[in-house]
Amino acid sequence: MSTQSVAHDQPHASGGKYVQIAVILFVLTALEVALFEVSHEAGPTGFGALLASHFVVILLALSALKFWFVAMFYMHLKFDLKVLRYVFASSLLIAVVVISALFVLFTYNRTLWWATGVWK
Amino acid sequence: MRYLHVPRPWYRPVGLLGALAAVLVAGCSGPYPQSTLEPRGDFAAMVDSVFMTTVYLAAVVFVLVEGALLFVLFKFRGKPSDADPKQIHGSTVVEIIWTIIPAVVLAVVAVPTVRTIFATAAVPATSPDGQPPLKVEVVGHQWFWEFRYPDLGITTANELHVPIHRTVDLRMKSADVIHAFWVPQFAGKRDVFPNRETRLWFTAAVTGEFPGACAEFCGTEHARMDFYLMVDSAAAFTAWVDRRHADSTMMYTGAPKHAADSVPLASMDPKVARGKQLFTTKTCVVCHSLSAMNPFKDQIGPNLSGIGTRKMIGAGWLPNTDENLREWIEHTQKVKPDVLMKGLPPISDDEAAALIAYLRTMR
Amino acid sequence: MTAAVLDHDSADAHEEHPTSLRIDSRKLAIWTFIGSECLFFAALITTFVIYRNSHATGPGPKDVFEVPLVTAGTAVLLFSSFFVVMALNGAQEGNRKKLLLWLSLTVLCGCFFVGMQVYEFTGFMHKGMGYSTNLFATSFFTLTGFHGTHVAIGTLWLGTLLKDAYKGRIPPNKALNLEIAALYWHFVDVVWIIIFPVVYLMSLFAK
Amino acid sequence: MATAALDPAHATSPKRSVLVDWLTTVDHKKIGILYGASAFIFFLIGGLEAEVIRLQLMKPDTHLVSPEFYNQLFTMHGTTMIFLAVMPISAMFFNFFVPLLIGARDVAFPRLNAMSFWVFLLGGLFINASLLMNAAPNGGWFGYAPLSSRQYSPGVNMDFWALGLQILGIASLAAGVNFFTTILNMRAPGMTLMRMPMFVWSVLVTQVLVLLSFPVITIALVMLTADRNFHASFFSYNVAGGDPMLWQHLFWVFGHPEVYILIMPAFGIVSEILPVFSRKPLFGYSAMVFSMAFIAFLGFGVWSHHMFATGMGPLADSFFSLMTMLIAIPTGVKIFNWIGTLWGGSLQFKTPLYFALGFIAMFIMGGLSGVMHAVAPADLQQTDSYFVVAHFHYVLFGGSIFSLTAGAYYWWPKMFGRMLDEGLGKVHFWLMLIGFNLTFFPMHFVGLLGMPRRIYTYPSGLGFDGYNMASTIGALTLGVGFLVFIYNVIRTWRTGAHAPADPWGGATLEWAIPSPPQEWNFAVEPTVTEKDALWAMKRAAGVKVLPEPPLVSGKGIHLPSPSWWPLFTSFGILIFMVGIMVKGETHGFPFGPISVFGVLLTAFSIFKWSYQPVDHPTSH
Ligand code: HEA
Ligand code: HEA
Ligand code: HEC
Ligand code: CUA
Ligand SMILES: [Cu+2]
Repeated sequence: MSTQSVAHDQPHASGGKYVQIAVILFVLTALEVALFEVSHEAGPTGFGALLASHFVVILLALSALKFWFVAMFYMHLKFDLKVLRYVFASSLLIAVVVISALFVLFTYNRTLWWATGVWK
Repeated sequence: MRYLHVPRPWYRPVGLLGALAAVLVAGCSGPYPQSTLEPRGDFAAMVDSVFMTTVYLAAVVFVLVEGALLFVLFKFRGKPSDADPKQIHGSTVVEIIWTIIPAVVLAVVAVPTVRTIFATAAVPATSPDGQPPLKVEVVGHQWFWEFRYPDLGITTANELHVPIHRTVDLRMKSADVIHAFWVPQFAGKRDVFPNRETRLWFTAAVTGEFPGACAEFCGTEHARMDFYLMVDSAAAFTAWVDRRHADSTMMYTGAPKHAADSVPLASMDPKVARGKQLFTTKTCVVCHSLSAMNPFKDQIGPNLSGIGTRKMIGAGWLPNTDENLREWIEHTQKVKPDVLMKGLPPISDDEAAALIAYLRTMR
Repeated sequence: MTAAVLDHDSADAHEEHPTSLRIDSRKLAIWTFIGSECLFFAALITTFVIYRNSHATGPGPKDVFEVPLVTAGTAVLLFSSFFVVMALNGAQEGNRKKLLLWLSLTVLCGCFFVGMQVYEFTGFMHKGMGYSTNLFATSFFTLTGFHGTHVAIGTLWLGTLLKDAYKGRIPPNKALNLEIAALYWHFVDVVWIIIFPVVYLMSLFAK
Repeated sequence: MATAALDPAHATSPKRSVLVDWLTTVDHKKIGILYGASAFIFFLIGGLEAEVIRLQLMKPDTHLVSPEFYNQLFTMHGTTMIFLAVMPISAMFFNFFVPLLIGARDVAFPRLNAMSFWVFLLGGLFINASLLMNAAPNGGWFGYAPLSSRQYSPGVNMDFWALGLQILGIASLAAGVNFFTTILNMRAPGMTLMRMPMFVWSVLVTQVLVLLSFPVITIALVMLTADRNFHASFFSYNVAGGDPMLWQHLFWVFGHPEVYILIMPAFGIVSEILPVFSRKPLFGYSAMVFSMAFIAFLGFGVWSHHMFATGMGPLADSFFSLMTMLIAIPTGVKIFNWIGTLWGGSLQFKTPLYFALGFIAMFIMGGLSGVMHAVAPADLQQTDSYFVVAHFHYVLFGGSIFSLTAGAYYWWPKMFGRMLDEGLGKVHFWLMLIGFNLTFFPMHFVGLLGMPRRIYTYPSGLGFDGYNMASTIGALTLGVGFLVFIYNVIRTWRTGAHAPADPWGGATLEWAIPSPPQEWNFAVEPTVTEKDALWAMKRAAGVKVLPEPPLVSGKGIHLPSPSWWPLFTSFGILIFMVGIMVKGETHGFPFGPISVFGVLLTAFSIFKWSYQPVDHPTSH
């Protein structure tokens, strides 16, 4: 059985590139942990506190970045067929929308209603 | 003063829905005490008005679209031998038109929808009668309703008394699974949850007795988890409240006025006295309180204050006759399988009669 | 179901009939499956986020989580992603040595990660956090357990491929067999990239 | 037939008994028929349950069945109709016709396809086995927690439900991957996406919905199973603060896309039938495609319209209200385009067209009541009343079932090589149209008059009596209608007219090959140059009907070989789930020996499967 159907000869990343990405990923993870340590220990003011107040956002951004690197390079989305990108991206989109909506519904649910006043 | 709703005739929407409907309705005569189409309070009236808007619009859409379909069927009937018709693949202009028209129709529906959502969301600060809203805590149980009036200090079950023109501020929860509180003529449904409080409100515009039901599937006897809403005149409501206060047993208040308990056992009608004893020996007292001012919350069974004169027993299901009450007490699981009133010692006809005599003194 | 069971139709296994998108159906399928998996983990992560503060009874995140251990696990998983990509590179070049080296490293990483989780979970049990101790625990175990199962399945899968590679059954024209497994593996890694900060770091951070 | 001797499958492959042949088949057409046959039987079971429901509700204060059994009846009715009837009947059409419509020899993964079927069948039998044990699921088709928790539902009833649905979910997800891949990757040369028959588009969109919504219910069911069997408390508030609302959200995040999973194939079928019987191409092809995609997309943002009564607050209510209304726009586009297709056509009133038109007419009504539900304040009065029951039967029966029936009449000749009787077909149609409206139209009224759903009986004096009587009479009429259909099938099975390759003047490729198709579908792979590929070919040849294609030898054509492993894998999955149920109540290690055996069997079968060679030439 020949499994290799018609090969599409797009450029793939090389070994060197993969090493680069590995380093980046590692650094980003280290950054996450460091960030965690710094903001965890942070006093009420100063740089640590600043970080702490944006901890969640920064962390989400960092992991999104890592996510992007793995998907684009290790999973070859950058080089592969567009369809694959659409398949993955649209699933992610729906997933993120659902997570966020549920999060909002659960977190603010009561506030939204009670905030309209008079319920006392 | 806020607008109070005047009931509209029940047949109004029917005319819209065509001949079939008329035929059906003719075959099914009223009255319709649980109808959503006869609002008797402000909340239901607001809901009804936005609903009627959609009914009218839907009727128009229905007639136009189904009409077009029928027209096509009769107009373009073909024979097998016919030559192929003109091959048309579409038209962008038409496509845009029939995207926009529904969008406009929906916008017309959307505005009153959102407005009504917000208008019904929060309880008004004052009632039309000038008083603050009447707070009632509703507790759904498998399979009956408990109503507590925190400001009046009383508890009752399966019969919700409210004064006319006083906004009722319902705070609801469940003792077990999810139920839904529904008195169609006054308000839409609201689910009651075991772990969170939900709210609903309405103001009654007429007095009378109105059936309500549990609308969320809640287990074996979901079908028979009904209740009655009793809208009293202001005076009647005050009298009812006084009665509840007075009718509490000695145990709790020390100063009962009306109940049999105020009479020493010896001077009581012997049948009633026997019933009073049986109420304890037959374990009724474990699950039921006869006092509206019962300090013990979360009892297993419904509060029986005033059971002697309630309209229904078995959660709005059986008329409160001696016969039904006897059946209920002797064969609960046959009358309403699976209810939590089980494991009682056997009760003879005699004993049941005594119990009933005693319960009848709870007015 | 994993792509291990995705077989081939005769019709597209033959040169005379190229597939419509000019890619192997198995590759499209694994991507489709991965897309679907996004929603699996979305539901799990949502549940965890909603319940992460529900630990009135029993230990909470601060009492049990050990960041260094999990950081090590995370690093291992990240590296394994790199390893498998190198292995694939080797397979595509027909470099059997390279393939075997990197692939065995990947499988090792997988084993290490699963081991890390088993160790972590036993530690939690010793700290009095069982599966049903509280909702934080339940949703934590369900989410990470599900992920761990994915890692375990991936490790098994890569293991069978390692065996194939060892027997010389992965020539360049069959590198796709590995590519598919690698895609799955990367996805499992990517999920961890989300879990690590969201589950560990942020829960520890919250009041 | 002279060419019968040429049939190489019989000439050369090793002789297998008929039973083994069907148990190991990987042929998409046979799998399609298996789906259809099992699903139709499940449909009859679900329909019979509905008839008992209707008899119980015919009059007030009836005691035909006990309250407990009534609850089992409607739960099983809803679950059966949705998961075991409409979805798999659609799957029958996917299986049989998607490869034919796109000019392929089979689906992308034939053995995975076989597995999907077996998993589905075993799951369906598993759920229905509960009826025999008198422990059928009794918590409603959306199994709201905490009623479905161990505390309030101590029997195995809801275990059957949760684990059964879990099994069915596996089948759907596997099929989802398979068909998504097949449609994107197995099209005949020239069959670009925008030349695909609309039915294929509808299948593609359906699979996207399956792939993105089923994982959510899978997780929800895992958590419910954990609650019931592993002492977790995701949804039971009393142990550790779990929230029943989470179940509702997760269920409907799945549940709403699910209802579009049920209707999309119906849209597709009607879009195939209308052009053929009006002899005019589909009006607004690309608008049809985009509206379907748009409906599917919006379908993921409206789930909370099932939860207006839970008190989510005015902002959430407004949001979900408006999102839901939006869906009416693309759906309207579809309706109008269908009418546009008929407009100016030469309508050939054959049975499939009857049912397709019935679909349009009824679906509009169901859609309009849907929009009334979308008006959140109004829905507070409608939700959990018979008005909802009316709405969803108008879309599910008036929509899905009408369309699937249309599809059955339309494609029957292709599937079985016999024409169904037209006269009986029309009798069936009228009985169904009248019976359907008589059953479900009064439910709008009785709902608005205050009748809650899921009640096993009601008192008289509320004005419900007459409407319920009408509904019951209607339901019996529906039953007779289906008896006529069954009679039609039996009568024409052997004596019906032989179907030519192209009995209706079809527009799509399946009509280019013999009825029923040979095992390898297309002896020569078709090349497509336009939409409505067959019409284009006929136009090019200057004929109305192409000459009957000869039966040919499939010498040298490679077909996937039969396999036992899909069946064994399915058994492994079933055994795993049964193990959870049987050993569900023990503490400690969650999975008992039965489950472990199930996992091992599954793993072993998959292992053998992935090393089994995939294809064999039809002759050597
Ligand atoms: C095939 C399945 C199917 C389909 C297609 C739909 C379609 C729709 N459904 Fe329905 N629905 C169900 C199956 C389905 N539904 C089921 C099973 C339930 C109950 C579940 C349960 O509780 O058990 C339910 C319940 C349900 C509810 C919750 C009710 C409640 O329990 O409180 C709501 C609320 O918004 C709703 C809305 C809609 C809407 C707006 C559409 C729209 O998609 C309809 C769009 C179509 C049209 C509008 C008609 C055609 C359009 C035109 C002719 C254009 C012009 C129209 C206008 C301008 C309005 N549905
Ligand atoms: C596709 C889905 C589908 C279909 C086709 C149907 C078809 C029918 N449904 Fe059902 N229904 C649901 C999906 C569906 N339903 C769902 C999801 C629910 C909600 C469940 C829940 O609340 O959890 C529901 C609930 C439901 C109820 C509400 C129960 C309650 O809330 O208490 C009722 C009541 O009348 C009902 C009736 C019917 C009837 C009479 C038919 C008829 O159309 C059936 C017609 C078919 C046949 C009759 C079978 C074929 C013929 C024979 C077997 C021959 C023998 C016939 C005779 C003996 C007469 N259904
Ligand atoms: C184990 C608990 C329990 C015991 C003991 C018990 N009951 Fe009940 N009772 C209930 C419950 C629960 C209900 C509500 C049943 C329902 O309608 O679902 C009820 C309902 C009733 C009702 C109907 C109330 C109404 O408004 O619908 C009456 C009357 C009643 N009980 C009388 C009695 C008498 C008399 C006894 C003793 C002989 C008794 N009960 C013993 C639990 C109990
Ligand atoms: Cu309580 Cu239904
Ligand atoms: Cu919906």
